[in-house]
Amino acid sequence: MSAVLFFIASIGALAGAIGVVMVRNPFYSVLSLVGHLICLAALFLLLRAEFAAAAQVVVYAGAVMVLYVFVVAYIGGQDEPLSQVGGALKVVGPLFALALAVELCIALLGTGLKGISGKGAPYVLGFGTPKEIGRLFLTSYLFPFEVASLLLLVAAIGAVVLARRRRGLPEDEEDEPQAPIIRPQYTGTMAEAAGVRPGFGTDPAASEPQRAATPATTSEGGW
Amino acid sequence: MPIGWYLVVSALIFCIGAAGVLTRPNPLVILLCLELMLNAANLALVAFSRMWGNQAGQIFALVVMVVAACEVTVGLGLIVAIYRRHLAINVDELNELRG
Amino acid sequence: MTPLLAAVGHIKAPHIDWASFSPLLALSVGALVVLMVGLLRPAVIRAAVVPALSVVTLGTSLGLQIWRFSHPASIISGALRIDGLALTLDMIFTVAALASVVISLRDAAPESAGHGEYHSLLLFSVLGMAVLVSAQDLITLFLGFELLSIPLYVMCASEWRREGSLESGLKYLVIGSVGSATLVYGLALVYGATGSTGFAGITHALSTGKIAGGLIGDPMMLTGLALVLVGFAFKASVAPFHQWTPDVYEGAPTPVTAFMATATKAAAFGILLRFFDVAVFDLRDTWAPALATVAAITIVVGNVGALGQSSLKRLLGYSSVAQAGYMLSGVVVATRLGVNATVLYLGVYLFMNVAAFAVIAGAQRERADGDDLAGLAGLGGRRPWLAWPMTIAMLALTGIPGTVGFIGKFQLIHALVDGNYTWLGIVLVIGSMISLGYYLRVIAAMWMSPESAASIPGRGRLAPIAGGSPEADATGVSEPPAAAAASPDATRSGPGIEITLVAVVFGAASVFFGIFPSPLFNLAAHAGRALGLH
Amino acid sequence: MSTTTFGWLILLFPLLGCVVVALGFRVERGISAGVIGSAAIALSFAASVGALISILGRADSSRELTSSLWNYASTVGVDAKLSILVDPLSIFMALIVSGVSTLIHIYSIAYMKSDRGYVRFFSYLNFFVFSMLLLVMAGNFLLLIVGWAFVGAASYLLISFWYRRTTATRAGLKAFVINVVGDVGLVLGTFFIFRHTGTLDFLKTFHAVPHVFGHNATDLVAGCLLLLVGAAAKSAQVPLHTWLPDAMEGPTPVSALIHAATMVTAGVYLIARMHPLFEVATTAADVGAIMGCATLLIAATIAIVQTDLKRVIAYSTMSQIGYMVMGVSVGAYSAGLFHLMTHAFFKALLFMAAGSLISAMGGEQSLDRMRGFRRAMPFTFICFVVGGLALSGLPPFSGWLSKDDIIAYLDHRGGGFEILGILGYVGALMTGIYTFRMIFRAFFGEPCEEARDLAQGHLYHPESGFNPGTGELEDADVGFPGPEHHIAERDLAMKVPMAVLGVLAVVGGVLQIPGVDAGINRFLEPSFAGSRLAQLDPSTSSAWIGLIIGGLIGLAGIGIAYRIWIVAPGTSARLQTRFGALQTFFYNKWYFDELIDFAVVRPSQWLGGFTESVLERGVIAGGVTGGTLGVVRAFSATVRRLQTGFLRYYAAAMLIGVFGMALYFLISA
Amino acid sequence: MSLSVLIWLPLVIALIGAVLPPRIGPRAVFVGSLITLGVAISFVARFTSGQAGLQFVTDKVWISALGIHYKLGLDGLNVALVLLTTVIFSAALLWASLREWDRSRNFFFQFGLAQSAVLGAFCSQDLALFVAFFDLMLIPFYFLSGMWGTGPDRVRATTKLVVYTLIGSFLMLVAAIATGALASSEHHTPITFVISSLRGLPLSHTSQDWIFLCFAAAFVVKMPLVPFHGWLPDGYKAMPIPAVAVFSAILSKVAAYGFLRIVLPVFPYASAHFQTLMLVIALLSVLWATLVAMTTPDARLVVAYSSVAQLGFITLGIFSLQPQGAQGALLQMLNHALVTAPLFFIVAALARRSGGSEKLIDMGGVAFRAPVLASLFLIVTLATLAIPGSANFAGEFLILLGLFKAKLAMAVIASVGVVGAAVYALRLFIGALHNRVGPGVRTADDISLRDTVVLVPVLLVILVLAFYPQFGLSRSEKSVQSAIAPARAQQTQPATATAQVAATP
Repeated sequence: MSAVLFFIASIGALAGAIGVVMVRNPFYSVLSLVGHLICLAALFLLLRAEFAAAAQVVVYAGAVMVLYVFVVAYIGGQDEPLSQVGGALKVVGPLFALALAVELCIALLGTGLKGISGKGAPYVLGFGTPKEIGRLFLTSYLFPFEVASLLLLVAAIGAVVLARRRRGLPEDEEDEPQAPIIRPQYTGTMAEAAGVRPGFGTDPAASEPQRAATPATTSEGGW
Repeated sequence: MPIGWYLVVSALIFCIGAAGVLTRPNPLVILLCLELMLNAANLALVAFSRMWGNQAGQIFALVVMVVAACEVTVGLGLIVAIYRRHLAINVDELNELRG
Repeated sequence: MTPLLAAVGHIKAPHIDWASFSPLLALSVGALVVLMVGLLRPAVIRAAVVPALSVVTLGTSLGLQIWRFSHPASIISGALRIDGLALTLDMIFTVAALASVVISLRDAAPESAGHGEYHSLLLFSVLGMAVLVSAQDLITLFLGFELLSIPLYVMCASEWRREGSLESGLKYLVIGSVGSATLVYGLALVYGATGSTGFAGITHALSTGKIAGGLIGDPMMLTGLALVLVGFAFKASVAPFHQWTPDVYEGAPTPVTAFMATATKAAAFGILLRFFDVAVFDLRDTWAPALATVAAITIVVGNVGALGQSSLKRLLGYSSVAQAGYMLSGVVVATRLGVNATVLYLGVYLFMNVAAFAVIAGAQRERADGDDLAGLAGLGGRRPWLAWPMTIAMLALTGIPGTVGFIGKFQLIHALVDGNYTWLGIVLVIGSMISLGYYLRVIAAMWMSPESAASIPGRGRLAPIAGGSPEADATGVSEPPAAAAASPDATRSGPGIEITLVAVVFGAASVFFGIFPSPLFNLAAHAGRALGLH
Repeated sequence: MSTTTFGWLILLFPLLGCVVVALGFRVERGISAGVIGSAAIALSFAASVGALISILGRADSSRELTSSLWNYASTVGVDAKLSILVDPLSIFMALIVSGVSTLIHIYSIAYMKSDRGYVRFFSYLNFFVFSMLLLVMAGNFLLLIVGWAFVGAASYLLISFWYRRTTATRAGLKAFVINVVGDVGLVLGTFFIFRHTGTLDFLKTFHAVPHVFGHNATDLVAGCLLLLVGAAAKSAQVPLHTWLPDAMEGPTPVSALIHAATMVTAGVYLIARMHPLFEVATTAADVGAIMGCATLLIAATIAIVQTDLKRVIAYSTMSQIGYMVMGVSVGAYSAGLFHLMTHAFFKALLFMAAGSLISAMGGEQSLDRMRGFRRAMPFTFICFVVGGLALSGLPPFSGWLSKDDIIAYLDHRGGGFEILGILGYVGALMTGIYTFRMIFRAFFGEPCEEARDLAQGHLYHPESGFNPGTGELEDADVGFPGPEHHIAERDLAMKVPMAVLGVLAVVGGVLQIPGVDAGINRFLEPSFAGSRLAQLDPSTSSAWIGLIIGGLIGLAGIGIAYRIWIVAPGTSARLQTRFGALQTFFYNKWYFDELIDFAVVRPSQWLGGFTESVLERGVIAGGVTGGTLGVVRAFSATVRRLQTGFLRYYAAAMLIGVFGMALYFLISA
Repeated sequence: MSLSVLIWLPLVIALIGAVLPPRIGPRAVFVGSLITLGVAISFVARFTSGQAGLQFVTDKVWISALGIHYKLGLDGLNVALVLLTTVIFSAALLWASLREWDRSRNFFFQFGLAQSAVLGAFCSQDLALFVAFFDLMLIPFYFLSGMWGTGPDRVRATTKLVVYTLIGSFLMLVAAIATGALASSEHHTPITFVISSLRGLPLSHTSQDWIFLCFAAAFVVKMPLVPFHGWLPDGYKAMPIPAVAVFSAILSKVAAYGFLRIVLPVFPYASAHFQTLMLVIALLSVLWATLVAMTTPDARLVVAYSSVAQLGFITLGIFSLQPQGAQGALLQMLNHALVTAPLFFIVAALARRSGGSEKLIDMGGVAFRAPVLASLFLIVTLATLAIPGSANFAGEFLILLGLFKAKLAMAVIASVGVVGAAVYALRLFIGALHNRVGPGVRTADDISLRDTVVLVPVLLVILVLAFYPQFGLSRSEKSVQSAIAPARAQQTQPATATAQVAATP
């Protein structure tokens, strides 16, 4: 029974993972990940990690993925264009991943640990239950628990700093004047040296009006 | 099922995630792939936890979930900021810094 | 309600040694206070009180670190070990953060990110570093690792008006997350192989061997080690995991780069020392050659990469890669001397790099191309108080006697020779030879070339732009931006007294400790003793 | 005053003279510099005489005196003190050097009067005399080498005295470099000897040599041969002689000083001084004798065909030095030194006369242009003839007694040395020919234009100065004897020294006449006391037989010259067409210059160019420096190209790193 | 008075000079250098000859963790060199203080730093301290050359110079640390870098070999010897005259001194082992540099390459491993310094007359109008070509004698260099002063007073030394013998070993 469940769940998890990678539309990628996470939760359950499984479904597949969906919706979940660079990576990347997988499997299965071929340690009552986990979090792992809370706070601050709405801006026409690094010509920026993408102000004539225009725009914007 | 099988699955998920990071130019999807890699680690942790009969692995897995959430939050915040700056949501076009 | 209380009742909370914990506590409390104060409305509070509070926090923490210096302790269920190594490195983080706070006093980054947020992130990052280097447990380690990284991702991108800043933030985030994922997978394997998340447990498992034949040659353990190594190496900018470094250093706001370059590196090496030289010391015969090879590659790659750069921050990014290679060699030998040398070099590195980055920040205030070599032309004549610290910093990074850099290299090579890694010592000096090619260019630009004609007014203190910072939003119509742009000291301000001060202090320290290095040696020796190596 | 004090004084005066003249260059007007310089040398001569008297008052056995002032470079087993050796040999040399030099100085007072480098000239001249005296007074090898090299330096300065002439500077450089070769030979020779004796001091060395060296010991022979290199370079012996003819670029008094009294005799002195060594290293001595013989013949053949008046005399000097070297090499020390003395007299005389003649010609030195000066310059003519007769070895002139003394000794010594003696006679014949070729061509026959002018009381003035060597316009700025001529007929300061020398050339031989007296021999005896060869004196009768043969041969030489250039004036042209190849060969000085040029100068120039352009620029700057730089740069470019700025590449690099790292750990597992 | 006073005085004076107004600062620095000179003289006067040990020792622990001492001392090896350093620096500073310099306070500060570093290198008796001073002394020259140098390419050239020489120095750093570390581990003693202690702790042969090569790399690059002289032509061309004079005169000597002070006593086995290698390199330098000096069209480079040749001779003397050779080398260090510095000043004076050009082809013919200059130049030229009678010859004589005793054939080949020296020295003299007036010559006035006051004192020293070279020898005799004794013992050991074998049956 558990074997069947294992196979179903793991095939689901792998399929979800592949879906995340292969699907062109980010929206479907997110949905695919949700599927993957739920299958993973099933695997957790098989491994007697009840609390982890629950957290996985509730917090992860639930809350975090919703955030994803919102962002995808915000920036538009269009299909990504065919990339002009990194063509080689499209082929080589998966091959590498495959090689790495083989390597990891050799490492995991080649170990001398006997437990690897067993079904795990004898089941102890309460293993993986919220109560046990909670107790650990308040005793042995009190410090990580507290730090994790700080970490979440940091992430929240970070999100605020990065994505906070700037007041008075029309939503779609936000065009912040950036403070450009106007470099005189031939100062040897790498972009210039590479000749691929001339940076700002490589042409002084072109950059001059832009500079002059910058304060004017800001004052007229009436922010 | 022997623990080894779980570990193999986790290794495969890890590598699928890695392949995704390498092949997808959309930062959103890259973040998703990173989630995959972290989840692979979670699976391994939970499996080991079961193997040793030791709940530290589960604690670790929960911590990793927290971390994953934090990374996602910040990552999405960055993507939004980039979007607001009207820059392409494409890591292949963010290469002013190089050399 | 009652069952819950009952449940809580029979959980015995671990004993907390508040005294030993106080340096960390000060940081976290300070960070929260700074965050809260940053929400207050008056602009002066944000621009002046917040940095002041940050300084107070850091100063308090520093004082507490010094207080606890000779009282090593394991606290909170053995999650942390506050010992000589941790405290020495904590001092480095704190000093780096102090310098960064001072440099960013009038910088664009805190204004666009919001002072409270910016400074609390900085403090949280310091806290993360402190947690990381004190960690005695894989979980704490990972959390510390993330607590130091995530604020930095945000801070890199905090100057969100600049494309480069955002780009660097995203790059750092993605590559950093790949590194984290690798690390955590590696930690999982280590946990799987040893069945323990505590360092003591790992060491015990390695030495006793819970399975037949021991874990010394176990593929799972070793692969886990490899992945962990990659995670740390990424953070320490070790080649081939260094590629984010130049890009992020260049793109990030200069005060953040200064902090990142010095403190992050110290944190990464702190945990490298703890993990490799203590937890998995028994596998030394396996990892040492790998680490040595990686160190050699890093030294060469970092130094040759820096050669043709024109952006100073990028140049210093590559240079930091090279320096990481130097320091890694101290880890390789896995002797007390090696630990001493690495810690010493971390301290030394702090002085040299903060001086250099402070000068860059100053130059950027003055000219928009202050980060560029061409922008430094004629600095010697124009701003000797910036040019001299930069010169000293460059000479020190090269390893010229009379500066701390010489002392640092001396001790590293000593450790290498002593640990039978003389060849790595030779690679180290070959790297130093190559490094002359770019450090001297910086000096030459300052002293030996005339000021370039096209001088561009610097960013100076940016006029508040709506949406750019909370106070602009709050006051609605504050001062007209045009007027701010017109006032001369706003557009073409000097480098600022505080930046000059930082540059001069750290430059002078680079010389002073180069001539009287004994305090540094004592600190490093303290750190070395903490690990109990031979 | 003690003898050694005189010895130091001999050295002090010229040095003082040199310094005083040089330092006072701004205040010395007129001939004051010349007077000071001459007085210094005269004082030195007086000191020499004082030393002579003082040493004659001592017993024979105590006539070798050393005196040292301070440690010069004494360290770790090297005993180099600032010490002089005063013995009959050094006093003899000092007398000749200071005496003849005094006369030359006096001559120069007038001769150089119109030269704008007057002060410099006397300073150099004094320095030269100081150097030469240092050379002969030196009491150890190191000081000998010092004197040796100073002489070379002084000769360089004097040869390129008119330094705006490229020919002069080139000749000076050549002289100096060849002299340095000699110095090096001397140094290395010293090393060979020092290695075994462990001392640089002469007397100690001489005492040690018979004990530490076996007969013809390899190191000693090598050392002596290297000393011979030094001697050859200084005394213009084949093959290191090529500088001497070129040295005629210097003012005529310089030629007189270098080629008569001082510099070139240094080699002879050296061999005589080192006789205890050479007598043990007989092979080296034989080489010296053969070298001398070869030089005397080669130089004589060249002298016969040269047309430059001073060069003829120069080659004759070489030839005569050849006699001396031959003499002192085989053991005829007193004879060789005797010839050295008489040669100093008559050769100085000849040069002075030639200088006078050249002045009259307005700087022209070619014999082809001179003719018939007999009536216009009677005093010069007489001096020239006296010198010529002495040189040719005609009885009863001094040269006759001295030169044939050497040959007589050769014949007497036997053992194959007779061959050298016979060759010496061949040389004597040629000496007669070339000497009187010169006299007959310059003084006899129809007077040339300049001679006619002079006879009428005018002086010929050349239109503008051209360098006779290159034909380029002279740079008149620095001055030459210039349009104002100084000829013996008009300047008492020139006439007096010439007269004195003329007398000495005639009567100088009385010091040593076989069977009558042996003044030189007896005086020098203490210096050669330990010598086996010095005791080997030819009997009076055999000496006289040799003298008579020599006199006859000299006469024959003069006769031949008379036949060719007076009786049948076209003969020389006929001979030239008949022996054209030989004449060209001789005229081109046996192609020694070309040989050296080909074998030494060109290769080193080529090598220099090669080193500079190929090795220096190509290998060092291009290869080593540039190559290293190139590798580093290429590496740098690679690293920076890999830094594409694309996030996904970075991630890929990282995963490759993960893969590699894991692979390594797996393999080591 | 301790040696620290001597070492740090120049730096202190330079710092004082840097705060004085630009008009009097330079002069103050020059006067200060005279004070330093006086201090040096007082040390030389109080120095007791005839003993090998150190005198005026200052010994303090500098870095206790590493066993590094701040140990200074004078013995026969360095006493004369210290005096020499102060003399040459005074001359260079006098030369410099009589001219106008842009940013002059910085200029003189760099000079003071350089002097302190050089004196420190000469006096230090601790390996690590020596290495520190050795590297440090280069840095002021980077600034001097880059900021006040000549030619458009000066920054590149001076970078090349610094990189080249620091490459050697860094290798030496490794070697020095290895010396201390290995000596302590091989003999189980606490780590020390004090040279006298290290002499008592000989390293294993393999360690000595590679350490020797690293030290040698540092020293031969600094001197420089062929083929490690790639920085020389450009570097010398780029430096301002007082800097190049000091660099060529003094800094190259520190390297040669390093052989005597450190390499021979501390690594005797390797010194004997690599004797032939070092001699071949030195010989190659002599011949190569001589050939280039004979051909190069640039007056300054003639002097530069002549230095290379001279340092080749010095190295020959040192690695003859004979007391005479080493003594000669030490004497020659003094002589060469005293000769080469005035030569650079003279080249500058000549270049001023030929419109700034330092090409020989532009010079010539000024001797007549400039008799004093010509006379001074003549004396220097003759000393340069080591005419017997000059102290240079005494040095060369001893060097060749030592070499002759060690390797006869090499002495013979080396003597070719003596002849070559005559050629290039006279070529320079003739080309600059004689022959026709050069096409570039603008003025032919005689030497100016400000050149005279620099040249004449130095020339007087040359002349005095010519009469009394013993000055440079008597103090050093014992120290030199003690310095080379270990290496000599290594050399003779095989011989005695075989002798013992022969004697036992």
